Amino acid sequence: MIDKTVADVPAALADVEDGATVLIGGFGESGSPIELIHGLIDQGARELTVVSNNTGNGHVGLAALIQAKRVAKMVCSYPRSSHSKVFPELYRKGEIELELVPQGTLAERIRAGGAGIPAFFTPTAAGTVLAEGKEEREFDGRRYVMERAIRGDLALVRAEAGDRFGNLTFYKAGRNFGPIMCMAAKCAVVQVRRIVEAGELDPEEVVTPGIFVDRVVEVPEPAHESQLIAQGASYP
Amino acid sequence: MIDKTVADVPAALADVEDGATVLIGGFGESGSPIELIHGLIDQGARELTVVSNNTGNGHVGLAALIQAKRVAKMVCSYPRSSHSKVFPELYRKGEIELELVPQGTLAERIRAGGAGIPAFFTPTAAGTVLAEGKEEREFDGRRYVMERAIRGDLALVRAEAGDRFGNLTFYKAGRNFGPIMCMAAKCAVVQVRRIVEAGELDPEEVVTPGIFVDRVVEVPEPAHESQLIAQGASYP
Amino acid sequence: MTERPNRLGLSRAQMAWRAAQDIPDGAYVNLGIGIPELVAAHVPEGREVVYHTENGILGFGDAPPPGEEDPDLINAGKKPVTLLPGAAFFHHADSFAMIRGGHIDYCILGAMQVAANGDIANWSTGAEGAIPAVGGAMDLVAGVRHVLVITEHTTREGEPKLLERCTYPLTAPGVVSRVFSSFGVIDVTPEGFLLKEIAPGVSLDQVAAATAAPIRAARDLKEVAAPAIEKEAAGA
Amino acid sequence: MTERPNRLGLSRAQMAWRAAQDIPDGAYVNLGIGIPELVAAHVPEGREVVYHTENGILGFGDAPPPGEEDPDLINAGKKPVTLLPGAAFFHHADSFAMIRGGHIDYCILGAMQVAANGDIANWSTGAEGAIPAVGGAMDLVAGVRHVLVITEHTTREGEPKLLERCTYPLTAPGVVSRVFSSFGVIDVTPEGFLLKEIAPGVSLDQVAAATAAPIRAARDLKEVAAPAIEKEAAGA
Repeated sequence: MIDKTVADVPAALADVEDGATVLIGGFGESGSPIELIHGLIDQGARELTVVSNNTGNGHVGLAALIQAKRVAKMVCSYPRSSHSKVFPELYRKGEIELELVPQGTLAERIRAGGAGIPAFFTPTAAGTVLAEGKEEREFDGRRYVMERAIRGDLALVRAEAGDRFGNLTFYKAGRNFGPIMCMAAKCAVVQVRRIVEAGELDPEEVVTPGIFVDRVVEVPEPAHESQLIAQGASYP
Repeated sequence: MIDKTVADVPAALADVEDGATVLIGGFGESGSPIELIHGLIDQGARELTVVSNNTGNGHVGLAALIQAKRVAKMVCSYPRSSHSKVFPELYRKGEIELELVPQGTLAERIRAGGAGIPAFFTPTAAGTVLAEGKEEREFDGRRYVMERAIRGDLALVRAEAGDRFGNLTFYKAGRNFGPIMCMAAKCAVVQVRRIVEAGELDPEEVVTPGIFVDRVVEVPEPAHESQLIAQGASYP
Repeated sequence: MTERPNRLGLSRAQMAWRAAQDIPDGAYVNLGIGIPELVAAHVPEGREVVYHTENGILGFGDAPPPGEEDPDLINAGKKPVTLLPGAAFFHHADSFAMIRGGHIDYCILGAMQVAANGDIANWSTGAEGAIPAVGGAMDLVAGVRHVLVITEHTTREGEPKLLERCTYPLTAPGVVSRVFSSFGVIDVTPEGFLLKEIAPGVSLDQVAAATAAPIRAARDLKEVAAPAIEKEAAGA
Repeated sequence: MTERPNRLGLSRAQMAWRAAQDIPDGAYVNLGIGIPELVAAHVPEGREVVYHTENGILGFGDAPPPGEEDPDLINAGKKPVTLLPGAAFFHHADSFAMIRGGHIDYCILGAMQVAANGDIANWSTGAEGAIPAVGGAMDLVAGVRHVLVITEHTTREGEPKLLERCTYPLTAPGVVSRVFSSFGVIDVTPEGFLLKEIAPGVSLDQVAAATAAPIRAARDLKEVAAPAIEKEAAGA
């Protein structure tokens, strides 16, 4: 019998290796799988390449992972924000590498990784410094940049409901990078608010079919990053 | 006020021009927008390029459009089937052009057209006759073929429910090419079984957001192609 | 973000009001962070506009009442929003397919610099030691049909922001069609900047002096008809 | 599709049975049209397999009782199916992302020819005047992790189907890992065909004579342990 549900966060992350590429969902705190990120801190893997839209806030979640010096390289579109202190400090000291990618190109590269497309052309960034060193090419009189797919060893994603097959629904704009990151990772680990029985999710309303998901762990009351930050929390 | 609903099929198709590229949804009869296709026959546009997975069956729907000599070129993956007589006959006589595209490449080219990606690389067809004349390229030791996006002037799609914004849900596997064809057409015309009030569709369950849709026409009881064929029907 | 003292020309709210007059009924619009966010409040009555945000919502509305914020219902500026009837959620690759694929009609953005050839710089000053961050800016300006800029006519230090050529790293070349500045409405034409409307109390000489590129006055130059608008709340 | 009279070796149902033994618990599987469709009925009890069909379903089951067919609930062979708990619908681009992206574990296909280097030809004889049709065949063999073939060992006319090199146009080069033929189980190895199991009543000489390429017998060559299976209904 197929059963992708796992008992708890440590069981979901026991085998992460040093040097892994980790796709982490979320747009700021929205959709951020904060319990899984904390689980990854506990698990201890190092020298990670993390692909995520931002670099975390305060001293919890992704910022805490970076602060714990587990991340060698960030691939993201927007590495600073009002509550983001950890990444900028390490970056200025030269202790973390940054690959800056326009947000839509980041999303498309991840989707391409999941869809077996090794490279594609996009108008985004053509004629800018972010296209430097990349192949540019004209189609029908317009310039485009060739971008390569991104794949991850691991994806950490937050969703709403999941079943034993790994079928997922999401919650509002928390969906953001979740579905495409599940597609693009060798092992997609998803924290859901509710594990439901097989058949409970309407096949019409499944957002991410279970084929893209490897492990589902229930976290009924995920923490809100902004609340933790307001409380001055840090992890661990 | 935004209102993409139109009164009837003729109103939805009044402005189709000769020479248009028309994306027609459906996988065989599943999801085939048969009333819209018949409307296009009535409307009279000629010299069409039709992009659709198949070439129709019997003498109704897409087969009837081809039989009426409105189609100069078919772009499809599987132009023959047990009930497909019209296309093979015209093709053998040299009266219709065929661009044969592997099914997944067809889907991806249409999706690329909708997503602003002019070209991408795929492993499908590399090293086969269907890659002849196309650019091939190696990434990480594997050969890929460069494929160009497909865009349409018009898409004809069948969906389940639609609202005045053009938001859509689909019915079972009738979904197939519908969502991506809506994305890739300048004017996406959709026949739905039910027009619903704005707000009636759960924002989580909208499959095609209205931004990809231009016209919605209600056809409460769409004909089943296979039933028409069993009855020996032909159109017009 | 408070209003500058003794400012010349239009207030921030008046700039937003003027930009809002250009948004037609039925448009799909993406509003940038800052002054552009004020535009929604000034769209003329009777026009229905659908707002898109990069993080996966179409059809959102104003901020919710205090206490009803949902961290998973936010815009790209990470501010809480509400949903309007007809809204839809989607993942990041679909969201940027809307942008890159030309489905969004208007984006209204702030800018550091706009050049007479339509180049825009709004993501980086190129300064040493700054944390580079691009977000969705490059995707928006490369993909959206009409790129409109709202900006003070000069920097806080009085330096021109409308230039012959941008000195900061580009967001995209040749994409801006119109600028709503504190001094008026400026079109980007093949012959460079064209002043279409001038702010009350501002002279042509003042416009020319504050613009580091030739700027012609339109033959039918008008005064901006902006109403007196109460100063918006700081940081609105 | 009826059984050949006086056939040598395994029946169609026995070939399907033998292939089914290779499908592990939890596998995602795409079954081609014809003999491969019979595989599902023979997967050993206790193993749960999720079936994928190109037209946008994961998790479908057997045909429905007569009268309960739904033209929008069909497989890629356009035959009616039912849904199992945990099923999901998705559009064509997502469906082929599953295929091309390596998410499907096994595809089991018929073939016209298989070569000792793993090349497969199963879409066209290259004959003049034939209507070319490829469907999803090229996407499947290029994208799915394990490509398995079920085929009679020779054509109806007794011509070998296992060859040194294919003479028909390729579906893809070098992708087949194992063939279940009426004469046994043949692996494609770097050294060519390797007979792992032989059908009861078939001699090594008969296999060699019916194979147009060198075929070695495995050191641990076994007899196929296929049970006597009642002949399946014609055209099942």
